[in-house]
Amino acid sequence: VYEKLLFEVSKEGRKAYSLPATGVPSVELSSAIAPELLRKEDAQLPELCEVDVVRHYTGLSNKNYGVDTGFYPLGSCTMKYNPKINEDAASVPGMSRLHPYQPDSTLQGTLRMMHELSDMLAEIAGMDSVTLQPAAGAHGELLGLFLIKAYHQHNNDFKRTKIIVPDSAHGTNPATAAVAGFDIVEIASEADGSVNVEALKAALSDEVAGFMLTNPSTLGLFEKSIKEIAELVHEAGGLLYYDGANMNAIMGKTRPGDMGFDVMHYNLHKTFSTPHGGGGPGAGPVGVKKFLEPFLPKPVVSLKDGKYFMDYDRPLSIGKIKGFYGNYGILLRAYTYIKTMGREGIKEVSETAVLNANYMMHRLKKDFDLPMDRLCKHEFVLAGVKENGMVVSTLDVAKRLLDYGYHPPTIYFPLIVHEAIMVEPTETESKETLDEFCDAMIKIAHEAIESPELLKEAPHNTPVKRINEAKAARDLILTYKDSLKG
Amino acid sequence: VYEKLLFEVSKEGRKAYSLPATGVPSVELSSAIAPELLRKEDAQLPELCEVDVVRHYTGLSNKNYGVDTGFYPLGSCTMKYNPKINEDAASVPGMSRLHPYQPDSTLQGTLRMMHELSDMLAEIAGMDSVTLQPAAGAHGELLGLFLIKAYHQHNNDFKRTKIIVPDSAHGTNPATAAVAGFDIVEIASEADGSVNVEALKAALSDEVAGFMLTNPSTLGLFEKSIKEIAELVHEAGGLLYYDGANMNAIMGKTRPGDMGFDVMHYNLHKTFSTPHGGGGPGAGPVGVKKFLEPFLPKPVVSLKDGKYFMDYDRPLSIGKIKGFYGNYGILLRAYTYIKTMGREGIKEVSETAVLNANYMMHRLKKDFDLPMDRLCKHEFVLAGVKENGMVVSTLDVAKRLLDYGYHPPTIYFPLIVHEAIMVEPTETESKETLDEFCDAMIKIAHEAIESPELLKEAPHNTPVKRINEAKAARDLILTYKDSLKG
Amino acid sequence: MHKFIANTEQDRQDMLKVIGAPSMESLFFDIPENLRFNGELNLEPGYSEIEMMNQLQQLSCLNKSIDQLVCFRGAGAYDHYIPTTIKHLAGRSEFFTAYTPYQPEISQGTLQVIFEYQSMLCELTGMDASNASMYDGPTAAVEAAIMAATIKRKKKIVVSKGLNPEARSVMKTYFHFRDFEMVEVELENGKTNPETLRAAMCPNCAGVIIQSPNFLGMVEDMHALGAVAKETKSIFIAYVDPISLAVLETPGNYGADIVIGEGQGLGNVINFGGPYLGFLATRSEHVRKIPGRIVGQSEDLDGKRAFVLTLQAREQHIRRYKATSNICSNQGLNVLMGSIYMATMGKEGLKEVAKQCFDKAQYTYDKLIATGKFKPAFEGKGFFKEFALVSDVPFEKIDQYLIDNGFLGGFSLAEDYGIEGGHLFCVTEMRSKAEIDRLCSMLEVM
Amino acid sequence: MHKFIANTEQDRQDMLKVIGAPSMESLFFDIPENLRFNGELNLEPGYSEIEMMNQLQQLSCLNKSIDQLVCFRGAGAYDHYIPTTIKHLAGRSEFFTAYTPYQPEISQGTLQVIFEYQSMLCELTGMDASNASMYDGPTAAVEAAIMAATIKRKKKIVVSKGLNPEARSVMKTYFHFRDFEMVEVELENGKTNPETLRAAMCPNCAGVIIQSPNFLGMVEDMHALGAVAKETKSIFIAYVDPISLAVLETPGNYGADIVIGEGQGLGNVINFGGPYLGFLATRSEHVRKIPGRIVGQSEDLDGKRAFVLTLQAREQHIRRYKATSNICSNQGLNVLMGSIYMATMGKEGLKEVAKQCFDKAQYTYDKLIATGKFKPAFEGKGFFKEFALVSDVPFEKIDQYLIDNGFLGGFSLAEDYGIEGGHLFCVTEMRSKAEIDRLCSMLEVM
Repeated sequence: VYEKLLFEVSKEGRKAYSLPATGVPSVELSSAIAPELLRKEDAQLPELCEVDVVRHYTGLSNKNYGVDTGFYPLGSCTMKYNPKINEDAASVPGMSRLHPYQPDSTLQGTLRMMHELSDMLAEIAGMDSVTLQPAAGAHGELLGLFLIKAYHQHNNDFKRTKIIVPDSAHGTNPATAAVAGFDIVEIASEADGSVNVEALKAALSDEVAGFMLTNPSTLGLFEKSIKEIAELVHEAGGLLYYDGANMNAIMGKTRPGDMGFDVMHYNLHKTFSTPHGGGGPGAGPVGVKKFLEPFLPKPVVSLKDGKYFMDYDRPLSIGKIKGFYGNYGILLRAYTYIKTMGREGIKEVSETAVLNANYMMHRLKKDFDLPMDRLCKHEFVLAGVKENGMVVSTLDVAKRLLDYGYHPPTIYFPLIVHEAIMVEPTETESKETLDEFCDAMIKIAHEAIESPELLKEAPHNTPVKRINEAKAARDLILTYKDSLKG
Repeated sequence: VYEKLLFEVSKEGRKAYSLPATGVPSVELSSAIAPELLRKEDAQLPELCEVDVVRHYTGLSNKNYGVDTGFYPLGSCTMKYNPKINEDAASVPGMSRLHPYQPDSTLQGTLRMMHELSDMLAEIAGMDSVTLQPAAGAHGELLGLFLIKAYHQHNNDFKRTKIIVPDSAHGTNPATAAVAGFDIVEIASEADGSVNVEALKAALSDEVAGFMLTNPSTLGLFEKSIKEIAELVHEAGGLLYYDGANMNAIMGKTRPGDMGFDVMHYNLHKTFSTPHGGGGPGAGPVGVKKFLEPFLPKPVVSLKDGKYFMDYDRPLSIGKIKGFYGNYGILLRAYTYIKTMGREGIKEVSETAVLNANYMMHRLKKDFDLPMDRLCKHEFVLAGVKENGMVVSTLDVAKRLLDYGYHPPTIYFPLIVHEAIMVEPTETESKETLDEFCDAMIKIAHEAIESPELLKEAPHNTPVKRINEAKAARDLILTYKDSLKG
Repeated sequence: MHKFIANTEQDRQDMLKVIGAPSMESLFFDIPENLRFNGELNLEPGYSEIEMMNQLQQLSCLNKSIDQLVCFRGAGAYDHYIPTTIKHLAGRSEFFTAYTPYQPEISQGTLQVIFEYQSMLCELTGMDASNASMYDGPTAAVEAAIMAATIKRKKKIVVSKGLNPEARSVMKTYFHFRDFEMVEVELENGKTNPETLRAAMCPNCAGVIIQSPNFLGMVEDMHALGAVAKETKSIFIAYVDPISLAVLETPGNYGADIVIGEGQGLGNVINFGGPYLGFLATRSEHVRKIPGRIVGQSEDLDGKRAFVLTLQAREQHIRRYKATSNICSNQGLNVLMGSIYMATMGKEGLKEVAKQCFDKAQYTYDKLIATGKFKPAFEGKGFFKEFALVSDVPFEKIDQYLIDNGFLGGFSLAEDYGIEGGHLFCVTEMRSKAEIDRLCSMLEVM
Repeated sequence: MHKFIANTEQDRQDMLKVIGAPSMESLFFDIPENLRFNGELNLEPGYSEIEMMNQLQQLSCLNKSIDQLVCFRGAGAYDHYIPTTIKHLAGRSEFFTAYTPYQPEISQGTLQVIFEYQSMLCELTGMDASNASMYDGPTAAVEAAIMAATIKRKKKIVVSKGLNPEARSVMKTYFHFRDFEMVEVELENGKTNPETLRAAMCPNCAGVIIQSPNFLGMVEDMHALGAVAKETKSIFIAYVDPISLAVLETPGNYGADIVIGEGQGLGNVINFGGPYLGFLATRSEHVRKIPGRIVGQSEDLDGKRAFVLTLQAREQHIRRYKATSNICSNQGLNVLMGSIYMATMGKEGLKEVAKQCFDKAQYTYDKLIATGKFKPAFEGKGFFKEFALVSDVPFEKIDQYLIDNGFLGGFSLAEDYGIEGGHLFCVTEMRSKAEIDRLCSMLEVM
């Protein structure tokens, strides 16, 4: 296993770059810029030759696990396979070597792509209009709440300072509401993760700006009362926000717009197959109903007389929420995905994602606690190994799965399920893969009883063993320089 | 570790491809082609979906070791780093999406590249003319011997049926001479691997067509008597062939053309940094002195009135030895390499390759037998671990190196050195890499004495352990179908 | 079945049997009937790979890329050199198909890359700690402003108009909804005057944001401006071009408390504006106030060096509405590309890039003025790689003329800075002398 | 120092000290002084990456690629569809920067790829064993001929003129120097007549090579031709298009002893003619006569399945001048690409490709004749993806007209087959109906 830091490979005088001779006269920096504004000591960047750089990152990649390595049933993250054609699409030079401030006349292909993508996303979710500007899901949420606020403010309704969030929600929901300047009202969910309608009623008032929800819920169950919820929220003068995290369950089967949601975000890096990139970049377009359209951020890609243009003439727009126009490279990938899946394929995605989840749930429920034993959607939540008397935790199960060559499911989320194990297989995995994973899970459940120490000490076969996270937070070694001090 | 065969992942009904609808009418094959000429049973190719294909080959790649993984000091193979820009060069669409039968007028860029590459190769080796047609080193050798034969035949000298080859030569030399229809005269080398001039004199006669040699020799030593040898061969009416395998030692320092060689091949996949591809493709251009030029294979890229063209009008040409014009994709990479290294860089390559080899030789000679302790060129040959009483073989040392994360050197070649270990570091490796490898070698030399079983049972950390090669040759399981029979 | 969907018809049947469901349809019976979507989505049938790549080629033909237009435009998005190593290494699928490194034992690749990125970013900026990246420069500016507001418990931020207009416009949106106040300080002769800044300061001010080199290309007097911020006990936030830091004084040395900026120039494709690489670094005392992910070094059970996400207690998935920010992703792939860039260019290479930018910008400036079509917008040549010129010829006329002749010229300064006929030119190391000369002679004969 | 050379000046000095050499120059003192090259090589100074990529772009602008010319030309090099998987997977550097798998413990990737390739190739051809590939189709033909000669201990090979002219010309060169004899059999109505073949046979004949579909696109009567070879106890060698084998009878079923051909169409870039993927497969009884590498399945010490190069005793590095061939490399990367192709297309995909080629060729044939510019060169439509037409208009005129209008038309049959005005058109699955229709209407109005 490769063990070095860049700085430990570095040696003075090595180089991995080559630049042409400038051709122009060399000018003293100090002839134009005051000496006190010039750097005195060189930044100690590493010095390597090309082969060092290549072996370093190749070696590091081998210590990583991606979807291309194997099964990644990480609940709520929709780790589906990322088609290779998406990457090819994103690297067509004429589509990517574009400056963001080129005149519209030189961008007709790109603007058309963006226009078309907005339309396709709107159609899939039953919304009226979509902006592509947000850079991530959380960013989309934030925009959504800005839009809700803008709408109320436009109606001179300034007392709506509260956002209702269920306690089963993703952490981003309350965090976003806070960043958007709202007060948060958290309502307890039913034991099955669904909205407690009575609690909602109690929370609703003329101070409520909106209610954030995902459907299916974070437990992977479809919110049956959604129509009633929408009516309640709307009657109270609030708007309903849809967190698109779980959209992979419903495409072509039901639409947030039809359920009564007013505003929503999409996670292109989940539902629409763009790679997660080890943490990003993602993209979080936001869809709205007609009445919110005037508030969308600037610019909007519009079409007039057969020409696409960046429309900045939007008097009610909330302004910009990101530099330029969104994570364009990601948009290109999602565009390619929707086009290659097509009408039928998009529906098949959700059907298969749900089939796979229900199949696994049935295979696993004998050996793991299944708090909600009923039809699930694209994911389901287990509550730890059955009858183990808490010797073995969900964390131990997860770490042991590493030894079997799998990325573990999401653990300890949602918070409302004890020892939660949240499994989302996605549609891209075959029955064989699901079966092999279930076999491993069941084997681990048996190991939990027969040899719990195997789990407690797991993982055994990974590049590093369990890591002392407390030490990291205590020592705070955040740079190579820090590490030299220690 | 990934363990499956494609056929074991396959399942009926899966697909990893997508094709457009034809758009044209479907025609019954049997309407045009006699039914007995149509296939009755489908070829049982595997059926997978895209994620299966991707994980399969990703998993297999992780069971391979390449130069990008680590140090690869494989003697006589010149496993230098393969610059990434070479790969980019080879995938410029306007340079690679070309049909070989396009008119010259649509190929001016490509023909110019080939013309320039020939000239650069000729300059580096001191030859007058270079053809790019041969697909590999052995193919270049074959062409070289064809040219020698054509030359003698052209002179109506039909009795020259013999080729002299030293016993230290690469196996391809005698094999090629046989394939070219020559009788082989093998002459014993001196103990230091150099040509036994007396033996050569004895072998020379008017039946000798030529003498094949590499310089530096396969022991990595410069053949001091090369001028005398050239004169002897030429006096006897023979031609002198240069095997370019060891050219990485001499670029910018001495030239085969100046030594008196008449014809030679280059290994673009060794000296000129094109990747070895797990066994190929390579490219083996052949350079000749002026008097052999008329015999070069057709077509020759020529320049007239500022236009490049494929010249087929070569009455003395031996004809073609390969479809089309050579391994063009490899040529593009080598062209890029020579251009990016440039005049100075090319010389520095050989200087550094020789420096690295001598440095390692000095570091290792205490613990390993060094039969020829003197200035070496780009590689050197050890004769096994010192004083081990043959408990531990060179094979054991090689296998143990795998545990330390290295590709072993070439072993048991050249044949004239007992328990040979042939080390070629190349210029792309740093002193640190050489030192770490030497440390491992020395540690293994100690292990050989202290715990020889560690070496006998090595490797311990590889995806598979030592493989039963005899069983493979006995069972002859050459296809998946065969494996099902067993 | 589709190539991205693994299960065959037979699999479906077998699985339904295990589940005990009569049909695929029945898996959706929990959706109330009136909510079921029974129609067909108004999308086209799926494209094959051949059709899809043709479609993209056709779209690209409707664009003119900067392979066709020699690019002298910057203004926040730069045509810098991208070493060949980046594509080959960042394209390794173990990196780009991985999730956030929540399982550190199988994510040491991603984690070490971030740790090294943090280390190099701190080297460049002279700060102590960096996060694992932000969406882009403008949103990093917002996060820095909020961070300052949190530290100082005040709601007002003073911003030089030298800050990228995109960043200011994004800040305005966020500030509006957060009830934060943003005060803009006018430029004088293309730079922020410390006296004018001082006049804008007030006790309620949490922080000051100054960009240097500023949007107009001028290197600001960061020592003097920082001193003003210090006097008023405000957080001094520097928005910088990381390439420039190879030759310009480190923010650490001129007293910046938080350093932010757009890292696209570090090996990231220009990509029509995204995804890019926002960065944010700060001093030790503020490390717990940093938004987003941070990687720390620790040890595994065997005492072996290992890396983990640390200080997660600040983050939204733990702290929920009390988090320092709602940001949840980082620009992982862009960090990777930026890191490979810095590792490839190294200490000397980055200096050489910066010096080439400077030399070529100086050369182009003189040459463009010599064409007779432009005069300087400001006094002095204290710029790094961008500079502003003014022409009497209408901007659109020059712009279209250059496009017709294969150039993407300067960025118009009319809208954001009210400089009619103002062009902001950018000259990176990518521009050869021949290209510069061609641009100038083209303008000369216009 | 150069970026591809690791050692610094300091390293050099340190290493020279260890060696005990006074200078770099002294490392070359073993070269006699009169042989030392003291001048400067007549090469340019090294190009930077930016300059190199610019140079390649400039060269490419002097070409017209088949992205600019819609390709209706085949004749041994084909514009078949290349699935996106190939580039991404074959580009993994553990594959392409590896050497020949002589250390099997760390080469199971390469070895298993070859084993699977052998398996799939045998499925397609109906043979028992395949080698790990040859340089290309033409050299595979030579190797097959030599193999037949070795098996039969005879020196004459009968070859149909339907065999690719490149292959025949390469064979002629080899045969000349080996004193082998090659007899060519004329075609009749575009095909090999079994009676004519029989007339060419003699007791001294080692083998017969027939290409089907032949160079002119026609599917040969391989049963009848094979029967002629059998009658005369000759080795029957079939030269086939692997794509066609998805729908055409397997060589195994019509009695071929050796099957060879060009595998470029299996996912390999057209690349101006190389590197390509020659293949060679045969029946069990001849396995020890196969040239080149072969991979076999075995076990490791733990009994785990593992793969190794086997039957190496045939090869040059062991057997030296008694080897079956001097071939030493295989086309490893091309094998990998071919394998990924077959794995991606699979059983159904390859059939679909073949059927699309057939349907589109049939359609184009009719349409081209309908333009009035062409008439059939031969009777019948028994072709697979290529067909010959004849025109009264001079070939060069049509060819240039099509190039000017963005098409690469048919291959001229004048030189190799004496058919003046003869065009060999090729239509693969890549050609859309729209492209075909455009070609035809273009010719119609010519």
